[in-house]
Amino acid sequence: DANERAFQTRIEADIKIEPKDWMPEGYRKTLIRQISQHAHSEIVGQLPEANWITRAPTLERKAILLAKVQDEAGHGLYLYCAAETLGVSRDQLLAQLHSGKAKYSSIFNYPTLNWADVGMIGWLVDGAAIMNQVPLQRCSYGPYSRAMIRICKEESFHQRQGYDALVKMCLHGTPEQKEMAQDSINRWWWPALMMFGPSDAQSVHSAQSMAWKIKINTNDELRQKFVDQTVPQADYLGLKIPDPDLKWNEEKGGYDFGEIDWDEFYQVIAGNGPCNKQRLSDRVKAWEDGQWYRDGLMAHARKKAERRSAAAA
Amino acid sequence: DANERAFQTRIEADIKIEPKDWMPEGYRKTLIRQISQHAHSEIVGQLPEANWITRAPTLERKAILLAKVQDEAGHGLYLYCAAETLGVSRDQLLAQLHSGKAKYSSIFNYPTLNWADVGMIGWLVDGAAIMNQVPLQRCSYGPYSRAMIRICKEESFHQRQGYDALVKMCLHGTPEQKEMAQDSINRWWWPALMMFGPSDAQSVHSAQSMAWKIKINTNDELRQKFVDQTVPQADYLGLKIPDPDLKWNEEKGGYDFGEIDWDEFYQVIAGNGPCNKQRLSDRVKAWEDGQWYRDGLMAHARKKAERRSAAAA
Amino acid sequence: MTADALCQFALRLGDNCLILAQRTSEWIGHAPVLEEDIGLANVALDMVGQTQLWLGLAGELEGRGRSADDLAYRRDAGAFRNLLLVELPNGDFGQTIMRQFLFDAWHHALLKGLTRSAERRVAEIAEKALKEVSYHLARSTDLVISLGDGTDESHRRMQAALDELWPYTGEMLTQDEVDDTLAAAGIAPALETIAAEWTAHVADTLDKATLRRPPPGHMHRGGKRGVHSEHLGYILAEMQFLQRAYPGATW
Amino acid sequence: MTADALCQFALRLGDNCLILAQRTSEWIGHAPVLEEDIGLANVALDMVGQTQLWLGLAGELEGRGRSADDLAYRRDAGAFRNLLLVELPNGDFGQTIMRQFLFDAWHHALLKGLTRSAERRVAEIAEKALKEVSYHLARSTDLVISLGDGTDESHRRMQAALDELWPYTGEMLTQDEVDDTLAAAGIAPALETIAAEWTAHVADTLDKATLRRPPPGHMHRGGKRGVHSEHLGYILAEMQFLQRAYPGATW
Repeated sequence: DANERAFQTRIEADIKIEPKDWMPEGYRKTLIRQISQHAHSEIVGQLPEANWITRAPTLERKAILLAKVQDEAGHGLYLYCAAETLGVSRDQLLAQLHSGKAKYSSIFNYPTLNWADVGMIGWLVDGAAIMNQVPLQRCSYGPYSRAMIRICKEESFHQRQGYDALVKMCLHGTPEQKEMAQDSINRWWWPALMMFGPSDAQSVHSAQSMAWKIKINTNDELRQKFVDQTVPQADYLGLKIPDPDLKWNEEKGGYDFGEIDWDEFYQVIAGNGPCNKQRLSDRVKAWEDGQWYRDGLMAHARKKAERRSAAAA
Repeated sequence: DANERAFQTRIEADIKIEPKDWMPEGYRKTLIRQISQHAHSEIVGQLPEANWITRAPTLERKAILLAKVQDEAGHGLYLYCAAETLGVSRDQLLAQLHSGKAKYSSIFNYPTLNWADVGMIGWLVDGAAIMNQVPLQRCSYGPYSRAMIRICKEESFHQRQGYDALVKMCLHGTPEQKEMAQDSINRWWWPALMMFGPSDAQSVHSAQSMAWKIKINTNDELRQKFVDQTVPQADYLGLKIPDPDLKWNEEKGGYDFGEIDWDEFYQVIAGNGPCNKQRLSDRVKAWEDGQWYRDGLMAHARKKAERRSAAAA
Repeated sequence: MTADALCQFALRLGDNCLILAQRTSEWIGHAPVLEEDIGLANVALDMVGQTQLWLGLAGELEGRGRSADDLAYRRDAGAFRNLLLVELPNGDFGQTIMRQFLFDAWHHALLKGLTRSAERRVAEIAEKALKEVSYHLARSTDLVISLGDGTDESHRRMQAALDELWPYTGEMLTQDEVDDTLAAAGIAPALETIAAEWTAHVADTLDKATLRRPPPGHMHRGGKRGVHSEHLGYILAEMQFLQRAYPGATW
Repeated sequence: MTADALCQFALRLGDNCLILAQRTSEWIGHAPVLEEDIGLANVALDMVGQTQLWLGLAGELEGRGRSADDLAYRRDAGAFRNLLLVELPNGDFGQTIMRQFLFDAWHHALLKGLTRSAERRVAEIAEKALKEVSYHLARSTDLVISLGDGTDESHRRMQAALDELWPYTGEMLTQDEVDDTLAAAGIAPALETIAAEWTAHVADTLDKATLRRPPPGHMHRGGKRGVHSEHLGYILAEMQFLQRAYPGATW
């Protein structure tokens, strides 16, 4: 088809696709799913982190965490806006999230159980997200690419602050703080690796997404890169990564690591993680409890508009 | 009237009036009000104390407080039962409490702000209550008199445990614990004195109640007795009673003490104490939220009865 | 190894009682009827007593000089060994009663088995606790039946409670290494036996209560080995405040 | 005497910001719209910054070597000096916004006055805070008007919130000895002036919001002198846990 060939030519020439451009239906649908999933992740991702705002151990850490969660909610906003350029409304996307139809990053189905988890999320979870997002700054869809650029700037800052919190605990901390950080990485390491998705062999839609340049690297590529980047950082912290098979491979110039528990991976995606039910019911409750508020604001906006027209008339 | 004269003769002969006996309507009404007010006090009185169960500083103190609150709820039960012998139902009495019509002891409209308050309530509040209740063991109405006997046994135990908790804090405690106890008595002393009601000069219905032997001593008599008994106990604890006019009066063989802030007294009775709204709304919420539970139990009881008759038939 | 396992086991039992007593205590003064303020206080009181016994034993076995109070008030969440079931929010009163029932049915069966423990201290504690827990079980069983077979609304709430809590019932019935070690040593009964008794009693009760047992599904775990839900941290912050704020004070 | 009064005053301002930031933070991730998760986080973040400034000043004046963090994390409830208004439970979102509005109207007027303080450190802090609080006030004023003059339900909820919180507005407008001392020293404005400005702005806003100002009545007091409600203890138990559980750790 001529449209499709022209479209693919633009992609290959690294010319951005913008909202008004023709695009294959599959491209549009895939992007809506991918962008909204990312947006939902920012929204739901507030919960495990906000869980420690009231208990942050210093005023400074409380401020840092408030700023981080605020940023992430903001990222959610950019992403919903980007998705809306593809012909879907935020309310529709939220309805999919609340009904359980739409997915969000599984990592947020794990509980934050101690203060080190807050730093750990910054270091590992944001770190893994960045690994995925940096290449997407070059993705083919203009609004998504620009949202990624804005987000990546802030995300690196968050990662550094998370790592800094762990440096404080691991290198300048008490024995209990070190234990807390070790307990934390014991729980978060494998779920962080799972953030990169199934192995390439199991990954169904990758080829088309890569051709459309809305996926830039394969799951396994990013996962390997993440491990190679992160292991030295863990060594610096003096934390032991909970993988007995982790080993430097001189030949490949990277780390060999153990097999992910794919059973746990699929269970969590299927809704059986420790926090799936709680996360979703918290978001649904916030939405339902807030109906009167949104209705109130809309009613007032209408009244104001009516008064303005009446005054003009 | 012959009935009234016979009734009054029994009273004066210290023969108990029982539910089936003739009694003046005023006697019945006054007793219902007095007994139900006492019952409501036990119920509402759970709240300031239950407020510290989850934060009790040792397992032993947690157990003691749970036992105390349980006892008080039990006292409420005895008293509602005693009131019901006068031809009113518990549900009717609760409806009066929840509507704000019926009163309960104002002391429970004050907040419990630190752990010493728990001991303070045992020592001063239960102490004041006992001062009132011990004579009532001899009151003229049988069911009320017998309820008072049961209650007094347990109440003295509670008072001793409260005082014991304060001995621990004041005589064997850290400076912070002593400060905590002093702060506590600064807030509870005057409200405890207010528990004895208005001064005799302002006390409207006392004469008739005393003739009927449902009030044995005057407000001021009991208040004086309480002060005389309690001041040495405070001295023993090393606590300073917040009354600059407190002074031993050799001539009367008791303490002179300062004027109660009657404005505060009447404000709290009128609903403007620190916790009035909260206490009432907590009780109303418990009642309303529990409607389905009570209905469920009743429905089941009916089903069981129906099945039994059906089986017998 | 057996001593370590027994210490873990005693912590588990003590922490179950402690955290469940905490949750239950939140209802005092707010229950649907006075009889329940009394009933719940009674159950909580029993559980605090059992906490003192089990954590006392754990402290002895641990040999670090920690008392029951030290263990209750000075450990952070990762060191607690209670089941996830007991730390969940109370929900409505139906969920609280359902939780109590599902726990009592296990607790009772386990304590019965423990009265025959090869370890004398365990058998003694179990003997004391069993009397109280037999009463707890009779009470919660009755309530589940009455509310399940009550009104449409009470039935609905009890069913919702059962569906909500069911995924948390697997943890107490599933034997792990600690349980293996103690069963092998004759100190604790094999959880298989307990599970069978639990299943039978629960099925019988649900039947009388006209409640539908949820289908088999995923079971949440982690509490027994210190991986809790996000709820426990808040429970402990409240519970431990005075001891942490006033270290060295006696009360 | 003036130094003591100023220390108390700084504690009051810092504690107001701290406790209100705590309460506000409870909404993050649970607000009615994403824009409010962001908006509330922003307000809370500003208030944490102001907490650091005011409690920092209080610590300096006190001269016992206590930092802002020491004051925030190591005092028990009786030593806190915040208004009762800010420690109340959040209620529904309408009550949270109404509380913020009633507080902002006072806070803004007070900070304006404080920029002219005879005490340089106070004027500097007030200058920084005023920018942020002007924005807070504009935001909360807008929201009160929009929700008051929105739907029947939003109107009802805002009126209920106003009625509920009104008895807690007297405390911030009533001058006590500390306020007297500082007004006399030109360090803080007379509360009469602040009260007049507050009353005017609140009346104007309620009018636009079609809300009915509650009749004069009893006003609750105590927070400014350390006699709080039963709520503050729980807020602190949660907030202070890590510092109390891990004394000597730096984060």
